[in-house]
Amino acid sequence: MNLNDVVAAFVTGLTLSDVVFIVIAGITVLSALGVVLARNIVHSAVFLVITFLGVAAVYFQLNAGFLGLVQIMVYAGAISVLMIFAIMLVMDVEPQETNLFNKSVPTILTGGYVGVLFFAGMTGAIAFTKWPVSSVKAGDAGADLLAGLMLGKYVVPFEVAAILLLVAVVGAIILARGVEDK
Amino acid sequence: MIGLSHYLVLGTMLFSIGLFGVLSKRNAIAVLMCVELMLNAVNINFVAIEKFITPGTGLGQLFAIFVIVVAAAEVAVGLALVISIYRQKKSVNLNDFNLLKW
Amino acid sequence: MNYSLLSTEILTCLIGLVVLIFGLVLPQRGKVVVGKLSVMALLAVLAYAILNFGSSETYFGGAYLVDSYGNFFKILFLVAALLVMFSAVKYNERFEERSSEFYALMIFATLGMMVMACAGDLITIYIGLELMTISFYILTAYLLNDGLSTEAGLKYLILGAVSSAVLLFGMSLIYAMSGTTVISEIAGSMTTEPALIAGIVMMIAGFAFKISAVPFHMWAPDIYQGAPIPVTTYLAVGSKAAGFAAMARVFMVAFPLSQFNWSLALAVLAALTMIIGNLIALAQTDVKRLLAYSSIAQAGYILTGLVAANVYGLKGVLFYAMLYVFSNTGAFAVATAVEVDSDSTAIEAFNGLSKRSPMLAAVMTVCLLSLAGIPPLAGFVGKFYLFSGVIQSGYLWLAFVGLIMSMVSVYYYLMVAKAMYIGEAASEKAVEVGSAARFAMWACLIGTLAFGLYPAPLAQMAQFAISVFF
Amino acid sequence: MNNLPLLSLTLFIPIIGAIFIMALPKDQEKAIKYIAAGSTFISLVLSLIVFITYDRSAGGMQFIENIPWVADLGVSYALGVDGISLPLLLLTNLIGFSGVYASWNISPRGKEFFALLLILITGVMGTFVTTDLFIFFMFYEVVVIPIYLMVIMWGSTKRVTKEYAGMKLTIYLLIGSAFLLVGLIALFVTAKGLLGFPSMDIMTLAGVEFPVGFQIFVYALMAFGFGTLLSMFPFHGWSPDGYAGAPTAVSMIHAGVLKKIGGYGLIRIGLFILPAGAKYIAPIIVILALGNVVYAAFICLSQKDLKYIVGYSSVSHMGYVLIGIAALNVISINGAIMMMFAHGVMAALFFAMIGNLYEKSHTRNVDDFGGLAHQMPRLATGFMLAGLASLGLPGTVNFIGEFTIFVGAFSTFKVIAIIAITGIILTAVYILRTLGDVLFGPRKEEWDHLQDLKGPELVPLIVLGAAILIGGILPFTVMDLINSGVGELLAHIGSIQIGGIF
Amino acid sequence: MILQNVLENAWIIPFLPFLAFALIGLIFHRWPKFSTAVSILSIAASFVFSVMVAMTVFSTAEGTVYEAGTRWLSMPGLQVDMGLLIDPLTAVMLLVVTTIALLVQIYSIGYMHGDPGIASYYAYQSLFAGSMLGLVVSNNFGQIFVFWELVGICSYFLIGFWFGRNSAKEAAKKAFITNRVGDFGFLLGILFLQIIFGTLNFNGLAVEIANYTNTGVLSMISILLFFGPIGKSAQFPLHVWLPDAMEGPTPVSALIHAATMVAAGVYLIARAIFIFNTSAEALMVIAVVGGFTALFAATIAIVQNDIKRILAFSTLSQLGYMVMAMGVGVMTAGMFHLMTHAFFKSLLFLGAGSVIHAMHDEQDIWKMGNLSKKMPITTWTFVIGALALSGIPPLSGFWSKDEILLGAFASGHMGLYVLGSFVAFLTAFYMFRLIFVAFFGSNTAGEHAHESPSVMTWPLIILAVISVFAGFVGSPLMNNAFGHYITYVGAQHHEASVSIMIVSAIIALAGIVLAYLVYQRKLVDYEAVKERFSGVYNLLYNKYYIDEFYALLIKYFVDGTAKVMEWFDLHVINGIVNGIAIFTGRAGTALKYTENGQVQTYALYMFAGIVVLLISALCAVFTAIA
Repeated sequence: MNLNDVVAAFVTGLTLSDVVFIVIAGITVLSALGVVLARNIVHSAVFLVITFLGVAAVYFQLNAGFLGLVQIMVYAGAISVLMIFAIMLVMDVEPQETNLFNKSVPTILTGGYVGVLFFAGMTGAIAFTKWPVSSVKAGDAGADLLAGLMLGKYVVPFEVAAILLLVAVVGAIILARGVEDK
Repeated sequence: MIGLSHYLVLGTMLFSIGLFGVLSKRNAIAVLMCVELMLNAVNINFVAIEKFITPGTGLGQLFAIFVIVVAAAEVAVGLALVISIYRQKKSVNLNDFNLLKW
Repeated sequence: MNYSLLSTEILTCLIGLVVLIFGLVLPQRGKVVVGKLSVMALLAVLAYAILNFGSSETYFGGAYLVDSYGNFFKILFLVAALLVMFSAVKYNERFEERSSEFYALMIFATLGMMVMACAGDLITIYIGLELMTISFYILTAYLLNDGLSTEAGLKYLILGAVSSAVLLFGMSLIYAMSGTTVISEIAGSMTTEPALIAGIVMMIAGFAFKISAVPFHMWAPDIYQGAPIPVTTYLAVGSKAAGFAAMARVFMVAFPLSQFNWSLALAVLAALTMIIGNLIALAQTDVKRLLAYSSIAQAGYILTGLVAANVYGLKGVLFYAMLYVFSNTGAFAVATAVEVDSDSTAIEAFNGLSKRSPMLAAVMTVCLLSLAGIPPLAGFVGKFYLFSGVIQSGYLWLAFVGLIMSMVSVYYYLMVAKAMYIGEAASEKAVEVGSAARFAMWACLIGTLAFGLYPAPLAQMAQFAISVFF
Repeated sequence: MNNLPLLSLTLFIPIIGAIFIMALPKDQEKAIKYIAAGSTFISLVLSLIVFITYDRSAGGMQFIENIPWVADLGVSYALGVDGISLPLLLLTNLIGFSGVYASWNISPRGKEFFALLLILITGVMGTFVTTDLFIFFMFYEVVVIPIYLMVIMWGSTKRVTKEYAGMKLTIYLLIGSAFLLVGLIALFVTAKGLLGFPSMDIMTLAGVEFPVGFQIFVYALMAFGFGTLLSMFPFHGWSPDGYAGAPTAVSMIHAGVLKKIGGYGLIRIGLFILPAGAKYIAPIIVILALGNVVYAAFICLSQKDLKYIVGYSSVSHMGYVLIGIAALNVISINGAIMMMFAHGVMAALFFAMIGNLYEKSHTRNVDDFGGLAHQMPRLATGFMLAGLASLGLPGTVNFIGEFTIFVGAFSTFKVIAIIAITGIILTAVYILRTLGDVLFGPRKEEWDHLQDLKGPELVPLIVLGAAILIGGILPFTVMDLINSGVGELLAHIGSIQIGGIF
Repeated sequence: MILQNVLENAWIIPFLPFLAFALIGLIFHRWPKFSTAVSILSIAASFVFSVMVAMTVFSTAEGTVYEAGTRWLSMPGLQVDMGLLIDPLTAVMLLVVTTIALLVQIYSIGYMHGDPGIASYYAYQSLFAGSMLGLVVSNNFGQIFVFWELVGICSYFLIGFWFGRNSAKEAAKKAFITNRVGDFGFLLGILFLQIIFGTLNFNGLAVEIANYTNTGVLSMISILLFFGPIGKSAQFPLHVWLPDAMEGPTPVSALIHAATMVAAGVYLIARAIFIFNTSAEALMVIAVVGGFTALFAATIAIVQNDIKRILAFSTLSQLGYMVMAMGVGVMTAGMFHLMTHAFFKSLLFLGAGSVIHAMHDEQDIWKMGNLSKKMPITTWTFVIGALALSGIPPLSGFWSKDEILLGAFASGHMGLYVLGSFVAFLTAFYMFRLIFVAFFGSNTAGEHAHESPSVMTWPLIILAVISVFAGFVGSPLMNNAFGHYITYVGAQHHEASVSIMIVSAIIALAGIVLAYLVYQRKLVDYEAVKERFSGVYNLLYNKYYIDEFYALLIKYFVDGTAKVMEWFDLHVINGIVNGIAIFTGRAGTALKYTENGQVQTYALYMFAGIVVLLISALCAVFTAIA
């Protein structure tokens, strides 16, 4: 399937799930853009939450319900809150100028250019690839399956991830607490 | 007919947006947000790929979960860093952090 | 299945936890003791790892591999960690009550590296890598009231996170094309699909960031300069070696060259890395930063071994990685001592070092020359292996670039030597060095000389280690 | 009688001396000197024993030692000497021994100086006694760094700063060696392909039939690498500045033997392993060598600093060596090796004298001197001897070298040889001018305070002077030896017919 | 025992002086007396030996020839021996050299008395004699070249013996370098011989050349070889060193001019005559050069005022005679003249030395005068020498010079004959100009002069005697015994013709008479003549400005080139090297500023890298697919 077919698929009949996907995808992308473009960091944070929720919705649509929940809990829940806290802690200027673009315009332009190039190249790669799609139709891979993997084949990463979180916590505490300057 | 490639394109799009943000935003926290965007994009890839290529193995989701865990940890450390640097420089503006250069 | 072979990792992990816990409960005095104890324990682990060098086992359906290759790197990481800790004892005093956490984080970083080296699965690689990296984010910013350190930490975090995102994107595409994340199984389903190529390219980028190859090197100088010197040392020798360990395994096992000639891409990166690293190093005036650029260049040399992707090349990679631990740590150990002494690592701080403490000057000179690849020091033998491999696989031009640049590098290494030998010292009193640091320096000196004069044993180890690929 | 590893002893006794010296405390100036002198003396004696007991009728490699070192690189700690390397080994020890005495009054930091000096001597010796490519290259590069340190620590700043001189010398030689190393590695890898097993043994490699194109390529690299070391025009820039900046002993060893490693390498490695390449490149080398001889000789005419004069003159003399090597016949190569020996002794003596004079008068400018023969007759004798040797006077060993080279080169390329021979006139001119202006002419009062050579200062004059005269009056003592070696060489590469391509 | 087989042990002749040199140099140099004794004893022994050798050689009718050699420098394709070739030629040369060397050394006892450097003086003397003797007995070109150069360096040391004087320093340098120029050609000639014939041994070459036909090559070789004599025997373009060579002590001048240095060149031609004879062109060149030198030098000698200079130029012109003789094919005559000239020229120089000694280093003849009263022995021996030189029968010079003129005449070189005769006239003139002015002049400067000590006068007397009688051995009266013996390759002798003898005798007398009229009777005001032809006079007085020309050549050509090359080396070659270095450094500094501290710039570079890699890789793939 190549890009033309993609376009064609849009003009020809769209199933409901397709429409849903398009809607979700649209929301997600737009909110993501919002994150980037908003001049107020708080707005960005809000957009970010929306994006996370959109991604969660995508998961649901991909029959990854458990993951969707995790996404909502961890991202939309924990991380976003964390961000907001941080923002509150470091807010001292006018909210309107809290989230401006980089000073140097060339950086922004080249950055945009690079981003577009990346997108173009990657899309091309994706479009021209024959994906080894499997015909098997499987239902929602539930938490039990993942649990089995985590405690079975992937126990090492699992344990290491635990250590990683510990490290992160300790580190975050140390860094955030800081030391009294002498 | 929505297929794998659409999801991947979506992922790529999010990734690129996040990438653009990382390159262009001034506020350290915003940059962290954009990093999160990129990671989410990757997660979309994983989940979609599992759905379409290795259904029922849970591999992609597993990967995604690990990514989420790591992302959380990273955000925690990152924000701690931001706070700590803010404590010193009274600023979260990346343009101001250039003591180290050349 | 014989899980005893995992005990290296498990012990390391336990030591880390113990240090952490005791660090919380014990008073200030005790923490120092904890640090010392942890070092001793690590020594035991190292001994254990060396004893079990030969044994190998595959765990969890290839998700985790304990083989001679992994063991080699485990030993390497432990040696590096120990040398760094020894050389840093005096320096760490400035961490006061946080010193035990410092040790803990170092140990966890080591664990992450081990996992990377032994990982047989993309997920495992990723997690190990992140454990290592996140530990390093924290360690880099560990000088809390030092603006440079924190800034370095933030920069490292942002760039590191981005790079791991890139790596992940690549992994996702690989996973998509092969339907598996187990490295050894990926090889089977290799095609020349664009997406796969894109995946490989992005994985190259991801790893290239870890090993700080041009153009993904930009973070290294700043972070190396900003971070506490021990961390810098460990970043330079450990994190880089880990990157190579994982990268080599992935590319040698998962991506047969016949499918997509990634070695050409790597060759270009390697050439750029050697050239730019050395050229910029010429213009440095701060030894720490100079060593940062030099370590970028070194990464370029090691990368050539991977470009060669043959026996000599990979042997070179392992050999060089190991001797790099000794040489680079030696140089940094001296730099540490000097910074402790004069709170500066500017070249001027090294003036007249040979008069103040000849031993330090000697160690510095020898180690730097080894990095430059001057015989009879280890660096020469390493380069010989690397470039034998490179030429064998037909990249003559790369050999030219590498050797000429390594001769150019002599210039800035000798600049340091010059300062030490004819510079006018500010003070005549000797730089005081703790016994631990002294031990570390001797170890580095002897290692550098021994591997150069009698490379056979290390070469055989490397040979045995890479036998898993051929 | 080979049960005793003579070569290893010769090689490592200086190192042992160096270790002892490092162990000694700084203030033991005397002990340090004695150790240095003693160890070099032992090496000298040992190498003399080797020189005498070498079986010239048998020829070939003798005093062989061989210990496998790095299996997968085919490296083995292999020592051995033949007619080509033995004279140079002797030369090294002669100069090393006199070098110690020439720097008898070195200060400050005599400890470091003598330690480095001994390491340097070992490094140079190693290149001559080993028969293993890897070890050869190892020793070759070992010497570069000590020299740098010695130049910047004890060197002198005149037209250029010693830092500049040292760095220029070091980087120049290292860049040259980089090309060399590429060549060696390519050689090694290709040989491994052809042999099926890795080997660094020169003789084994010499047995390999490399494709001609490859030979040319690698020999070109070597010609550049070794040529740089041999200060082949136009890559000679390091040499005058380097010698000018270096302390006496370093100038002696550098001009005396270190340079010769280039010529030795070209013969031992270039000719043995890559005869076809050598044949192809020879004409180019000869043209450049012409540059050395005439161009450098002319420059000598306009120099005022004694060290620069000798520096450029050594460039000029190396031209003869290159011509001898490039002429590719038994006579010319004999001559080349003899010339290397001869020039080594001569240059060392010259630098020893200059160093001594500079140490006392703190100037090296010809115009400052005059009539020194009044105050310092012994020094004048030394200068005279070196000068006459340098202009190839019969009775000095240099004549033997030059004459032989001329005969050899003349049979291969007439015109070039003729142009090269004009060098003897130019040499006479600048040498006699310099000596005349320094030693002769009216007495100058300002130098009346200068002490003539005495005590240790005489050792270089005696040792090197004796070598010059003995070699010149009884040439067969050395030449037969060389010939035995070169005979082997030519027998080995007999396949290519003699002479460059014309 | 030695006496039995003299020839086998003839190597002792050169060896002894070398031994003396070594002994003095290493041991005796602290004790001048010892040194003197050692040196003189050694040369005396050599002299005795030479006599014995000569006796042995001439014992047979045609003269015995002995050759031997020991391997010195040898390798496949090149063999240089240290050898002995004893034949009449050698024998004569040995006699001449040892005799004069001995006398000169004895004479020096007086002349050098009180000089601080006596020891080294005698050391050099011994070395000089030894080298010359070694050259004489050589049996191959390699050996000859070796001793040839040694002779050169000895002259360097002796001319520059009083190195305190800048003039001496310069003269010595000039002598050696000028010789080097000659040796350059000589060496080339030797190399050609080696390459073409594969041997340097005279007998070997004689055989080879006998059946070698390419005369072109032979002419080239001959002319190249002739460069050597041009330098050593101070023939025309390279004569400049000889007049300056008198900066050395006068005995040294005697030695150089008579026995050792300059004789070597002529001897070489004689030795290698078998090569020169193969090429008429070469012989012609030699003859012309010789003749020209003879005339050229004689003209200069007329106007010189320095007693030693006059003698020096006369030597030049006499050497011209000898070379010319070789050229016109009467080698024997050349050698004959070499011998006789050796005796009377050394006599003249020693006499001059005695005068200078007496006049306290005054050398200008116009500041002398009327010495005949004060120092009779010197005067009369000097006159004898002058007569011999001028070729007044029956003194030795007459016979030898006559042989040469005869040769030139008989071999049809009419021009050279006339030239030679004219030179003979000039010779007589300037010699007696010298004598009349210096010894019989009215100038009373020589009042306080006094006769030299006997150690100096005896050699004069001995030499005077020899100068008188030495000629007879070669004279028709003894039907050219000399010529018969010396022949190296067949007799070259023309029937003596009385007419020529008479002519040359008359010419010589004419010269003397003219000198007498002008300088004694003062019939002509020579000052006026000088004024009249001041142009010519200056030209002659300044030796045709040849030295000045060479000086300019060196200054502007040689040193100029040197300066240019130095500039090139400093600014081009070093410039390039430094340029590369600087460029590298600058590049580093420039690249350094990409690290601008902005984390986002870093990220930008990263992604730029990724994108480039990605797109190029994809392009590669797509092209591969398409």
